[in-house]
Amino acid sequence: MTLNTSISEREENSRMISESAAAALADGVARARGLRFSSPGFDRAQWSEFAELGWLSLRLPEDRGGLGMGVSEYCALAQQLGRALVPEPLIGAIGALGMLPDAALTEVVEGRRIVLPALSCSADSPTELRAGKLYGTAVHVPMAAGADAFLVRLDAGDYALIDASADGLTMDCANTHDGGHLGTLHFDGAAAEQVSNDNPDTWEDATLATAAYLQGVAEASYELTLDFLKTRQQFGKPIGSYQALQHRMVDLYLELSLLRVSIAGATAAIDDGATGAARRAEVSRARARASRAADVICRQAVQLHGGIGYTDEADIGLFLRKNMTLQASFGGQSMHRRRFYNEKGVGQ
Amino acid sequence: MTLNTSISEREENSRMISESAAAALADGVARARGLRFSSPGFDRAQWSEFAELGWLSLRLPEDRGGLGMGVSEYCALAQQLGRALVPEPLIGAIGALGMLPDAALTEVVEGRRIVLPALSCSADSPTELRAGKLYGTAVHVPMAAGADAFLVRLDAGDYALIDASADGLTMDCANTHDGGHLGTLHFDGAAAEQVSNDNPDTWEDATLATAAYLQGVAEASYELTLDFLKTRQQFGKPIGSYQALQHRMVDLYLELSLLRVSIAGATAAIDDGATGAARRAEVSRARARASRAADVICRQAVQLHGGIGYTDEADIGLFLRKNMTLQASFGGQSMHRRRFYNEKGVGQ
Amino acid sequence: MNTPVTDKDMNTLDNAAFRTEIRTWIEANYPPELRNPPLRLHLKENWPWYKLLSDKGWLAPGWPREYGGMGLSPEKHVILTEEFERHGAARLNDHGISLLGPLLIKYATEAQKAHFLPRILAGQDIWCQGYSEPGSGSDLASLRTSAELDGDEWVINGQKTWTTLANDANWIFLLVRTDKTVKKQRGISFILVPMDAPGVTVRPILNLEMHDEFCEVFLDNVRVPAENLVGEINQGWTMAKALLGFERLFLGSPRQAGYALSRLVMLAEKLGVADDPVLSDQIAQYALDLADHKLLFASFLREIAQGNPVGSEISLLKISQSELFQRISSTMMDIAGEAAGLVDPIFAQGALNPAGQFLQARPTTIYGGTAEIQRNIIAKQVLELPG
Amino acid sequence: MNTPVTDKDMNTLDNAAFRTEIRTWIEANYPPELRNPPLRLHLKENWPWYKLLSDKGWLAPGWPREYGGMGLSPEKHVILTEEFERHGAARLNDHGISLLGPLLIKYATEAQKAHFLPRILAGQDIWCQGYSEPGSGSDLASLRTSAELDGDEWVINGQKTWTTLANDANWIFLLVRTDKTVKKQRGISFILVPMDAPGVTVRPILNLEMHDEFCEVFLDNVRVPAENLVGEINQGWTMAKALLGFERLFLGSPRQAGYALSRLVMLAEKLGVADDPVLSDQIAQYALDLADHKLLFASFLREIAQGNPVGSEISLLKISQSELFQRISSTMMDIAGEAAGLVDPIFAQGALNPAGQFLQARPTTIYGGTAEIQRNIIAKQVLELPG
Repeated sequence: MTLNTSISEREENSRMISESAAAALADGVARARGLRFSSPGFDRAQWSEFAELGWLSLRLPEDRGGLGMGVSEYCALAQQLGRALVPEPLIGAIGALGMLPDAALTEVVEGRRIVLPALSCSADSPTELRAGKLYGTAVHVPMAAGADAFLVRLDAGDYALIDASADGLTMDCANTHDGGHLGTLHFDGAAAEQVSNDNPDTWEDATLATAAYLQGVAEASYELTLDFLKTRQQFGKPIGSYQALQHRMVDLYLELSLLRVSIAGATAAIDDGATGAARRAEVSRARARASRAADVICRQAVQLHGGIGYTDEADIGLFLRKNMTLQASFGGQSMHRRRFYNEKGVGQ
Repeated sequence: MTLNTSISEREENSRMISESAAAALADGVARARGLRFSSPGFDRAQWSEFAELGWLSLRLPEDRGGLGMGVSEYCALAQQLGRALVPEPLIGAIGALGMLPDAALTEVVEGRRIVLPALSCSADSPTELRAGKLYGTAVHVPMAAGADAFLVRLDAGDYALIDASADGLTMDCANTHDGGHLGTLHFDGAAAEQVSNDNPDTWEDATLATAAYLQGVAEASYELTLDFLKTRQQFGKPIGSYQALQHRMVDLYLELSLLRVSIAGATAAIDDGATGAARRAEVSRARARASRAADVICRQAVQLHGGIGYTDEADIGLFLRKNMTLQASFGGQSMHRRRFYNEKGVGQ
Repeated sequence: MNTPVTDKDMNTLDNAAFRTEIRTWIEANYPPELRNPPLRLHLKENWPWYKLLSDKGWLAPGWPREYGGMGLSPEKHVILTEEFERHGAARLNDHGISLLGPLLIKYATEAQKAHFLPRILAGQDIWCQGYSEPGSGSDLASLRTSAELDGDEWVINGQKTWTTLANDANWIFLLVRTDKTVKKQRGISFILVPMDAPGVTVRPILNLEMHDEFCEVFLDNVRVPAENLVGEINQGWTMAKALLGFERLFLGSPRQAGYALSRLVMLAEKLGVADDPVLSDQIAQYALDLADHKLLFASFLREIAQGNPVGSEISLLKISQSELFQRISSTMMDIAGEAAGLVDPIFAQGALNPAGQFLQARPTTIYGGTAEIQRNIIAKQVLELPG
Repeated sequence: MNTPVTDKDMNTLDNAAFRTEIRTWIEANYPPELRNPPLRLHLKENWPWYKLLSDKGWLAPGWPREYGGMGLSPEKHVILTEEFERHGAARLNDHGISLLGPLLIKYATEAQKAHFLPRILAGQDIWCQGYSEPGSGSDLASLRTSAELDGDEWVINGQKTWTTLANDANWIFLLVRTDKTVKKQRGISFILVPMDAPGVTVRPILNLEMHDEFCEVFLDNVRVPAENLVGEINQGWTMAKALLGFERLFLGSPRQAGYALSRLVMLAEKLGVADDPVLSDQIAQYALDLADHKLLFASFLREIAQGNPVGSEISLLKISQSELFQRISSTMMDIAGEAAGLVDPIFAQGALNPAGQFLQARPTTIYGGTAEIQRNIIAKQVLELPG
C-alpha cells in the first residue's frame, strides 16, 4: 500500500477516477431506473466492467494485487456511483473483499464471483459457526439475490464465508423503494468457512464511502432542483425567482457545502494517517452529515418540484428513494452523531 | 366558589376583565420601561390599584371574600398583564394568597401586604422549619425586594410564612434582563409560621397564568413586528412585501394561533371541571406551548426588526427580555412537555 | 325521483346520539377487509362501501334532503366524517358527491340537476375533476384547455393532469378557457364531458408509491352539446372557488398526523426503543403538537358550525397538519434503521410501514395548494402584508 | 516616517514557528484583566493593548511593511487572528486599522497617506466608520447624507447610525451622496471628517446588553476642506465594497460558536445535567456542526491563502456560524432554567452567562448584512437564480 501520498497526487488520482467513472456511468439514472424491481436488481455484465476498471480492487494493497489507492480516491468514485444511482452493491463488495483470504481474492477482484457482506443478525436467531456449519439468521443484506457468496458476521465477532448455493441456506427478499431488496438469510447448518478479521478498517471505509455515495445523491438532487427552479414557470415567472424558494435553496446549498467539506476533511485526514479514535471520529462526522444533508436535500427537492416531484416518472423521486434506503446503511445519523461525540468531544 | 359557570358567562366575564385591565394598563410598556432596574422594580401604588380592581382575589372563593372567578377570567387578565409587561409580581402573589390562612387574608387582598412565594431551595441548603425557626436558602424568588413576607416552600413539602423583616433573614438580589430581579433568601433561625398546603391547584393556576402572560408577550411582539413589516421600507418597498419575511410571519402566526387555542382549551377544560392528571395535562400542554411560542416569536421579532431591534430604545427588546426571564417560570418547556406526555400519552 | 332518501332528518338527533348511530351502523356494516387501506382504493375495490352508503341514503351528507342528501349541518357532517375516519373507512371516488353535487345544486338548471344528481347517488356516474394542467400547478387560473362553440357543440382541446382516479370515472367536470381576451380568471367556464366521448384519452401517472391514483386526461377535439355547460359562461372560476370551503377544512383534519403518531408509538414499542429518552422527547413534542392542532381544528369547526364565514386563515390547518405528519413520518424512518426503505410493512401486525407513511406525507404539502402557496395566501389575505 | 516598523518580515517564518512566536509573545504580554471581555471594550479600557501592539509593530498585520504594517500573507494573518482569539484578546477600536488603512493605501494621495497612516499606528487618531443610516439598513446604497461643495469646502448634512464606538473616535470616514442625479450607487463619495468639527454630534445607542457600543452621528452643516475627499468623486461605493473581503471572512470565524459551545458544556457540568441524553444529543449535533463549519471556514481560508478570488459564497460562513451560535445560546438558556434571565454570570468561574451569550448571538444575524440579505446574495450571485 502506498502510504502518505501527497495531497496533489490524491487530488489528481481522484479527478481521474471521477472522470472515468462519470464516463462509464454516462447512462446512469436511466439504467438505474430500468433495473428497478428486477431480480437481482443489478447487472452482472456491468459488474464485470466495473471489475475491469479496477473499482473492486481500488483499496486493496498493491502487494495483494490491488491498486492501493486511498479513501480520497474511493470516495471520489463513490460520489459518482451516487450521482448515477448505481444499483450494483459495490460498497458492500469492496468491504467484503478487504476481509477475504488471498486464496479467495482473484475471482472476486476479476468480478467473476460476487461476495456480499451480511453484517446484522436477528436478535432471536444469532449467527454462529459450529464445526464448519453455520446457524442463525442474517438480516438486511442488500442485494442478496445477486450474490455468489456471503461474508457473514458471526454474533461472536468473527466472520464466515458461505456459498449462496450452500445446502442449508435459504433466502427471503423484501423489495426496497429504490428498486433493490434486502435479503434475510436463514442458515440451518450450512457449510461455511471461518474468516478471521484482520482488517478492522474495512467497514470504516464502507461507512465513509456510503457517505460519499449519499453526497453524490445529494449533489444530483440539488442540481436537478436548481435547474427546475430556473425553468419551471408559475404566475408568469420562473419559480426560482420567489424569495422563499431562493432562501430554501441557499439552505440546501449550505448543507451540501458542509457535506462536501466534511467528506473531504475525513478523506484527507485518513489518507494523512489518522487511525483509531481519530479515524472513527472523522468517519462518523462525515457519515452523520451525509445522512442529514441527503435527507433534507432530497425531501426539499421533491417539495420544490411540486406535483411533478411526486410522480414516479420524474427522476427526482429516484434520488429520494435511494436516500430512504441508504439513510441507515452502515449506521444512521443518531448512531454516528453519538460515536463522533464520544470519540471527539466538542473539539475545543 | 361558583362552579360550572357556562361558557358564555365565562366569555362575558373574560371580556370584561380584559377590557378593564387594558384600560388600567393603558400606559403599559412605557411604565414598565420606567421601572426597570429600580428597587424593588415595581410600584406599590399601582399594587394598591390592582387590589382595588379585585385582581388579587379574583380566584379566591366567594365564601372567603374573593370573586370566585375561573381560570378563564384569570388568564384573560394575565394576557393583559403580559401585553403591558406588568412588572408587579401578581401571579406569584395570587398563588401565595390561595395558600394563606383566613387570618392573614384581608391585608393581602386589600394590597396592603405583599406576600410572595419562594418555591425553590438550594440543594446545598434545604429549607426547613424547626420549632418555629426557619433555616436554609430559598433561591430564584422573583421581585423579592418588594415583598413584605414570603411563603416559603419547605424542602419536606409544607410551607412557612415569614416576615421579610424577620431577624435571621438576609437577602441578596440579582438583576434580571427584564429589569426585575431574583432574590436569594438566607434563613438562619428566622421566626416563621407553618402553613399547611390545602390548595394544591394554586401553583397549577400560577403555571397556567404564566402561560397566559407569555401569550400576552407573544401577541404584543407579533403585533409590533407585523406593524413594523408594513411600514419599514428597504430597497424602495415595505420589507413586509418580501416573501421570505412573509412566510416567516405566517409561521409565527401559526405558532401564536396554536398558543391561543392551547390556553383557551386548558382554561375551558379546567373551568368545566377537569381535575388531577387531566388538569395537569391541560396546564402542561399550554405552558409548554407558551414557552415555545413566545420564544420563537420574540426571537424572530427582534430579527425582523433588524438593527433597530437590537437597541434598548425599541420596545420589542423589552418583550424579548421578559420572555427570557419567564421561559422557565413555574417550569420550562422540556419539563412540561414531559409532564404532559406522562399524564396524557399521545392522546389517540 | 328514483334516488334513495333517508327516512328521517338526522339533524334532529343530538350530537352524541347522532355519533352513536353512525358508529354503531358502521361497525356493523363496514366491510372489514377495507379498513385502513394503505393506498387510495379504486372504484372496483371500494364499490361495496359505495353501494352500502348509497342504499342507506348516507352517500351525500352535505346535499339537501330534497336532492337525496342527508342535509346535515356542518357540525354533524364533521361528526360523521370523524366516525368514518375513526373506523378507518376508505375514501370513495367522491368528486361527484363532494365537489360536483353542491355546484350543480347551486348553479345548474333543473334539467341538469334532475339528470345528474340521482345518477351520482345511485353510483351510475362516477365523476372526476379536471382542473389542474401541466403548466398550471400553483397558478391554476393560467389554465389553457380551451372550449370553442361550433354550432350547438363545444369543441374542447387541451390536457388536464393530477386528475384523481380518472381511470375509474365515466364523466369529468372541467374548467376550460372560453374567452382568451379577458384577464385569466374571467374567461373560464365549467363544462361536463363524458369520458367515452371521442378524443378523450386517459393516461395514469404512477406516483412515488407506485400507485396510479392520478391521471393525465388528454382532450383532442372533444365535442359535447352546448347544454353541458353549467352556470353562466365565463363564470366557472368563481363557481369552482365558491365551493371549496368544506374541502379545505378536511385537508387540515388531524387524521393523518394522528394515525402516524399512533403508528410511531407502536413501532417504537415493537423495535424496543420506546424508552429511548431522545425519541420519547420527540414523541412528547409531537403529542403536544397534535393536541394543539386538534384544538385549532376544533376552533375552525366551531366557527363553521355556528354558520360564521371562515376565511383564508383556514390554510393554517393544512400547513400545521401536513408538516406535523411529515415530521412524525421522518422519525418513523429514523427509528426503522435499515428497514426504513422496505416497500412492505416491517411488522405486518398494525401495518407498521415507515416508508409508506413517509411517502404518503410527501404530497400533503403539495396538493390542494402547496405549503408555499398557503403561506402566500395567509400573508396577503389574513396578515394583510403588502406586495 | 515616525511609525514603528517591525524589524523582520515574519512571512519568512514557517507557519508553525510563526504561530509559536505570536502565542509566546501574547501569553507573556497580554494584560490578564482584559482576557475574554464580555462586552466590547471602549478605547480607555483597551488602550494598554493598543499601545502594546503599536509599540511592537503588530498593530496592522495586513498593511504592507512600507507603510508600517506587518505585511502578512492572508494565511499568516489568519494564524495571528486565531492566536489572538484563542487567548481571548480584546478587539480594539480597529476601524482605522482594518478598514480605512487598506482603503487609503489603495486610493489616497501620497499626502493623505503620509499624514493619516502613521497617526493610526501611533494611536493618535482613532477612527469610526459612518456608512449606515436610519433609513438605509440593508439597503446601504440608498444613503442620504449629502456633501455639497461650497468653494473649497464640503458641506455635509445628514445622519449616520450603528457607528461602532463613535464615542471613542476623533475621526470618522463617511460615505456621502455627492450626486443625486445618478443611480444610487453611482453618486456616493468617501470623505474624512474630524469628530470635533462644528456640527458633529454623537449620541450613544444602548443595545440589548445595555452597552453603548453603537452611536448615532448627526452631521449638521459640517464643513471640511475639499482635500478630505479620498479617491475620485462619486467612486466611494466602489472603493468601500472593494475592501470588504477579509472582513467578511472573519464574520464567519468559528470563534463565537466555538466559545459558546465550550461554555454550554461547562454549564451542563456545573448544573449536573451533562448526562441528560436529550441534551447530550443536542450537544453532539452542535459539536458536529461546529466541526463541519470549521472545515468550511478552512476551505475558504485556503482559497484566500492561495490568492484565489473568493466570491459571494463566503456569505455561507456568516450564515452558518451565526445561526449555530444562536442555536447553542438557546440551549444554554434552556438548561439554565429560572436563572436564564440573570444579567450577571450564574457561575462566576468560567464566566457562565447564558443570557449574555443569548443576547450576543442576536445581532450576529443582523450586522454586516442580515441573514436574509446574505441569502439573497447567494441566491442571486452564486446559485444564479432569476429575479
